[in-house]
Amino acid sequence: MVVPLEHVIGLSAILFTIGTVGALTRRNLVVILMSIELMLNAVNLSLVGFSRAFGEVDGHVFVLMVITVAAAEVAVGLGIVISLFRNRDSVNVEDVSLLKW
Amino acid sequence: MVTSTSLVNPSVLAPFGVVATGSLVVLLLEVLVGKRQSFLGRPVTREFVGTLLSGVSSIFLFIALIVAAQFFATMPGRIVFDPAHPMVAMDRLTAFATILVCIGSIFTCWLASTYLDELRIHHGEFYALLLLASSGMVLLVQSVDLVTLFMGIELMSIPIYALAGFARRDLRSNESALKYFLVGSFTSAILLYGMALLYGATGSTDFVQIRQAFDASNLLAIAGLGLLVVGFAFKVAAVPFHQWAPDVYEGAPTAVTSYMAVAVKVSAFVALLRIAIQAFGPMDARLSDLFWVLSAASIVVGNVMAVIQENVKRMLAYSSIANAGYILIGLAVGTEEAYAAVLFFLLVYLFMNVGAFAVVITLATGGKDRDRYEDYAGLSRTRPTLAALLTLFVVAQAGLPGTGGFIAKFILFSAALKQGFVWLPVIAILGSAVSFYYYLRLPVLMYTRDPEGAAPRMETSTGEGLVLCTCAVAVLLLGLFPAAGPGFLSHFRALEWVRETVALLG
Amino acid sequence: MSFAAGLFYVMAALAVVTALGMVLNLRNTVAGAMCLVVTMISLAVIYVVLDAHFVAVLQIMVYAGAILVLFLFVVMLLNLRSDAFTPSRATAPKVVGAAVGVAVLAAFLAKLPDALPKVAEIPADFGSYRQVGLALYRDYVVPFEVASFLLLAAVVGAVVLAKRRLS
Amino acid sequence: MDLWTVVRALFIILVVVAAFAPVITWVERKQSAVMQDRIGANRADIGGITVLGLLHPLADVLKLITKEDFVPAGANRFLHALAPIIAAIPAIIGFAVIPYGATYQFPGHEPFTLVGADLDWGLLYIFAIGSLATYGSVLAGWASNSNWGMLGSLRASAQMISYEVTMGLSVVGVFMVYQTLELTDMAVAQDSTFHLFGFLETFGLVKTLPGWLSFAQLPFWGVFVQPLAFVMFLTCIMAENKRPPFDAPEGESEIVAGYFMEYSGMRFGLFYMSEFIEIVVIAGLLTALFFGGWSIPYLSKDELIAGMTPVMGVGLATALTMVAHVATFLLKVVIMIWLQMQIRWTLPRFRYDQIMDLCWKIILPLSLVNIFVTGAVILLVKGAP
Repeated sequence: MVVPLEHVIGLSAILFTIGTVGALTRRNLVVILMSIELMLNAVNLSLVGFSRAFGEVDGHVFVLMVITVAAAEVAVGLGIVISLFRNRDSVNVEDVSLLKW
Repeated sequence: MVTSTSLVNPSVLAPFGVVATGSLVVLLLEVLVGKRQSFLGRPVTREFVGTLLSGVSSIFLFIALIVAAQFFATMPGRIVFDPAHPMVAMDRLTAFATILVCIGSIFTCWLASTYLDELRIHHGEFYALLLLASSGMVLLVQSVDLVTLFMGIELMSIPIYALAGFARRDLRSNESALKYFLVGSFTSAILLYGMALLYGATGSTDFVQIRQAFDASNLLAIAGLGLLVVGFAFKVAAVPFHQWAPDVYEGAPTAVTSYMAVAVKVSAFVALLRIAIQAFGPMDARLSDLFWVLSAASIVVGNVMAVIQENVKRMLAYSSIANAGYILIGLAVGTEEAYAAVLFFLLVYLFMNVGAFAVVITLATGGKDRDRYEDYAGLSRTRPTLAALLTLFVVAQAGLPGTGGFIAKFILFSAALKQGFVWLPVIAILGSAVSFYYYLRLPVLMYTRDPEGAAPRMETSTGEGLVLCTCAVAVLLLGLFPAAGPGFLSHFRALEWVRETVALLG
Repeated sequence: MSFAAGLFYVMAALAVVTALGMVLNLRNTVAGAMCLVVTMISLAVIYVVLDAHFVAVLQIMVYAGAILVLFLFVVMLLNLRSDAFTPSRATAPKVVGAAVGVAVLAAFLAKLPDALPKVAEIPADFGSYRQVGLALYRDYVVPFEVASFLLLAAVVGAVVLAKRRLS
Repeated sequence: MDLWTVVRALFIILVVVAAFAPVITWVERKQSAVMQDRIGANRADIGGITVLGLLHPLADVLKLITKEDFVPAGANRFLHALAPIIAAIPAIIGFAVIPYGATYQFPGHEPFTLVGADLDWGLLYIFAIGSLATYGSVLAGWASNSNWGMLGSLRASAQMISYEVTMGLSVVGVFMVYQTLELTDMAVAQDSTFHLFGFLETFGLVKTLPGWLSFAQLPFWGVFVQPLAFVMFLTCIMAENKRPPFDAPEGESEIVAGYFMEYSGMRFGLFYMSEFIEIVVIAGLLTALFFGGWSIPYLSKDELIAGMTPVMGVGLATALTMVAHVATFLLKVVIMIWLQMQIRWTLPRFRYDQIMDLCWKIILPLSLVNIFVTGAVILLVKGAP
């Protein structure tokens, strides 16, 4: 392995934190979705790192599953955004206030 | 690493396969029948297609239920898909949970067919999505590997995101779907990070191997376990990860709400139970403390917040948060008896909660839910049977003796007391006392006030009637004869079943 | 430091910078999405450095090539110009939240090196599509099959939600 | 994998392919002229010398460079400038994994392969690179703050994503036949022949193939063993390139010029050029996947070298073989380029919904059928693994 494992996992933790903070603080729906994608990517990075450390491809298979799920989630999520947008001209979470947040 | 596939047991996947196949059949059937003028000698109308698909879906779910019951009756231990890479297992816990999930889904099918007509959103995709979500739940409760666990959660959640937004022209439904989706996918990411860290700490995704390699002093292992529990806490809406639940429950079509409140919760709790037992073995003290905090917070917040609600669906949402708190007591206690009590609680919870929602659904008319408290004023005059049934279901949720709710809480609290947990049962009993106020508010409204506002729907469809009857009978039966009743009821030994289920887990 | 290690650190820095760019960019959603594309691509390069070739290709094909195009598609379809978004108002709780996040992260990173597993030797074809494929179709055949139902659910769900007129 | 190899290869390919593109614009003009009974490009001259109009590309480049580089008001200047570059880069580096010759060993030297970068996931590399090409057209329309451009971008993104799916699925049959994703291996596998009536023997209809039937041999090329895959892949990859009949994203009679409407000068030139570079890449890819790459039909590499060795020795024989292979490859590429031109000037533009229907309702099911049938045949011929 060309770099120490802690750098890989550390990078993954940093990206995960950025994604989490983004998902919790941003109010633009599409950006929240992208932050969640970033979190999933951070998870993938640590799976790949651990997989490399163990010398087993289990982690790689897990990553494939995560990528599949991410694609499915994005399709449904953007469908929801579109259906919401059809009924109301906004994609700001703060404007989604019919039900209190 | 790569093993021969000659030893696999595909039969393990039978219930999942039946339900998943059902979704394909329903999808195709909708396309094929929807285009025709008449089918089986009847003119094809939207109502007819809806009823047909609802019937076909419940047939598939019923087959899955029978298969699971067969496993439950005959299964001595546990069989796994592939001994070298178990992935999914079939044991009594799986079979029990599969039965609950199937019952919940069948109820939803029956309730949906009239309700969707009333809301004018009757599309065949509803049943396909419902079956897909149910297949995800079945997979979730039989997962013994993090990968299948994750896939199960997602296969359960993704159709439900769409179902929550199924009333596409209704802004509240859109927003409900949106919130459920945002929280759900955020949760998935959290859960997944927990899984990745556990994989890093133990080198495996298989529960048994995780248990063998689990080292509670390892940072990765502890962080992974914590994130996993937080993820599940989101899924079951335990405080402080509950804020989404009332909004989502209120906005979603009520048939979907009842499905979310019941089936999702049952499968998530069973999966959590299996993780707690199988992957982390004898309950880790820290895990128990975590459950303790979640449980106490859920009971307090759920009950207090339910008091101030003006909408029945929101009230039921908070009450389901409180119920999640009660169930978490069992997980915090962590004895065999407590686990059995959890399963019994889930069984009762299924019937009394679906029953309450079924009444709300049966009242819906003119494209709208009747879910405000005022809508229930004087219901005993206009719909006396429904008023009586709703009274039964809320009384059961409050835990009055003679109903299943009482027995469930009783054995749960006594299991906790036996293990030396004093404060949790005390908090829970105080919480239940508070819950009397908001539960009994409904009967008081129904029986002491005059009807006001628009008249409710006056006829009950066959499906709704069936659900209401079944739930009422089950709630009473579980309350009066939890162990074994007289006559032919002697075959009905719910308490014994849940104890056997847990005893075989190990 | 070898070429590959250098590449890792360059790409790691790029990934962090663009991720921050995506989260902190308050005005332009498309620019945010493009930042995320760069994050994804740099992660793909990191995967190559970590001998996960197949995963790296799929990362680019699916994440960068399809998922984020979908994001752009929706942003454009809804015609979300930068002025469609008001910058968020209350900043204090967000700063506090971010600070808490950073603190947790720092605590985690400080303790991380002791917790990690030993790095094993790997076979020559580690992470090739053959090896991953065999694992996928033999050991992980159940989740693989489930994935097909998952995608079906996503297709049906997306159509139900977004199609203009349902039959 | 040696990353430097890739970098070096990319540089070579950048130079070579970029030099080819202008020539192909000339080919296109001449081809269309022939089909429409015109003379075609013939005016540009230097001191009266026109060289068949071959100077036109030079004039075009001069014109594009000297034109005003216009950025519309309200455009996002950064992304507007970036988009053409993003569009061009994937097209250029796509050629890196396409082998233009076999692996040769000269006496006393290490064996080497004539390919830019010998990756074991060669074809996936092309798909990955191709999927990034979408960004160029998507960003171009969005960044130029123009409604027509935006419409073009929307059409481009939907079309390209959709056809990526079917493009991948349509060649799965080819992977299955050759059991590899590596384009160099695929070319080697195609450097042989098969008995056209061999299936009679496989299924036990005859004991041994009679002599008159065993003469009927075909090269083991993708186009012969996976004809359906060839047709589908050709369709998909032409749709990916957004050229007629799949040019709805540009659709000049509907949405002016689509996503690159607000571009002028060399930035427009980059879009234009990347389309033509993609033609070359597509031709190379089709050659490698379906037409045996560098292989000469009925004359495998080993036979060729073995046949010439007694006359001129191993070294010269190998060198000649190498030259012959590269020439064969180039010839095939030229034919494939011609094929694309022919299709482009023969068919009218499809309507947008027809393009989508073709993708999802025809090619997708057909490619799945192709995969199942191929799998079944392989199982029958080779038995279970």
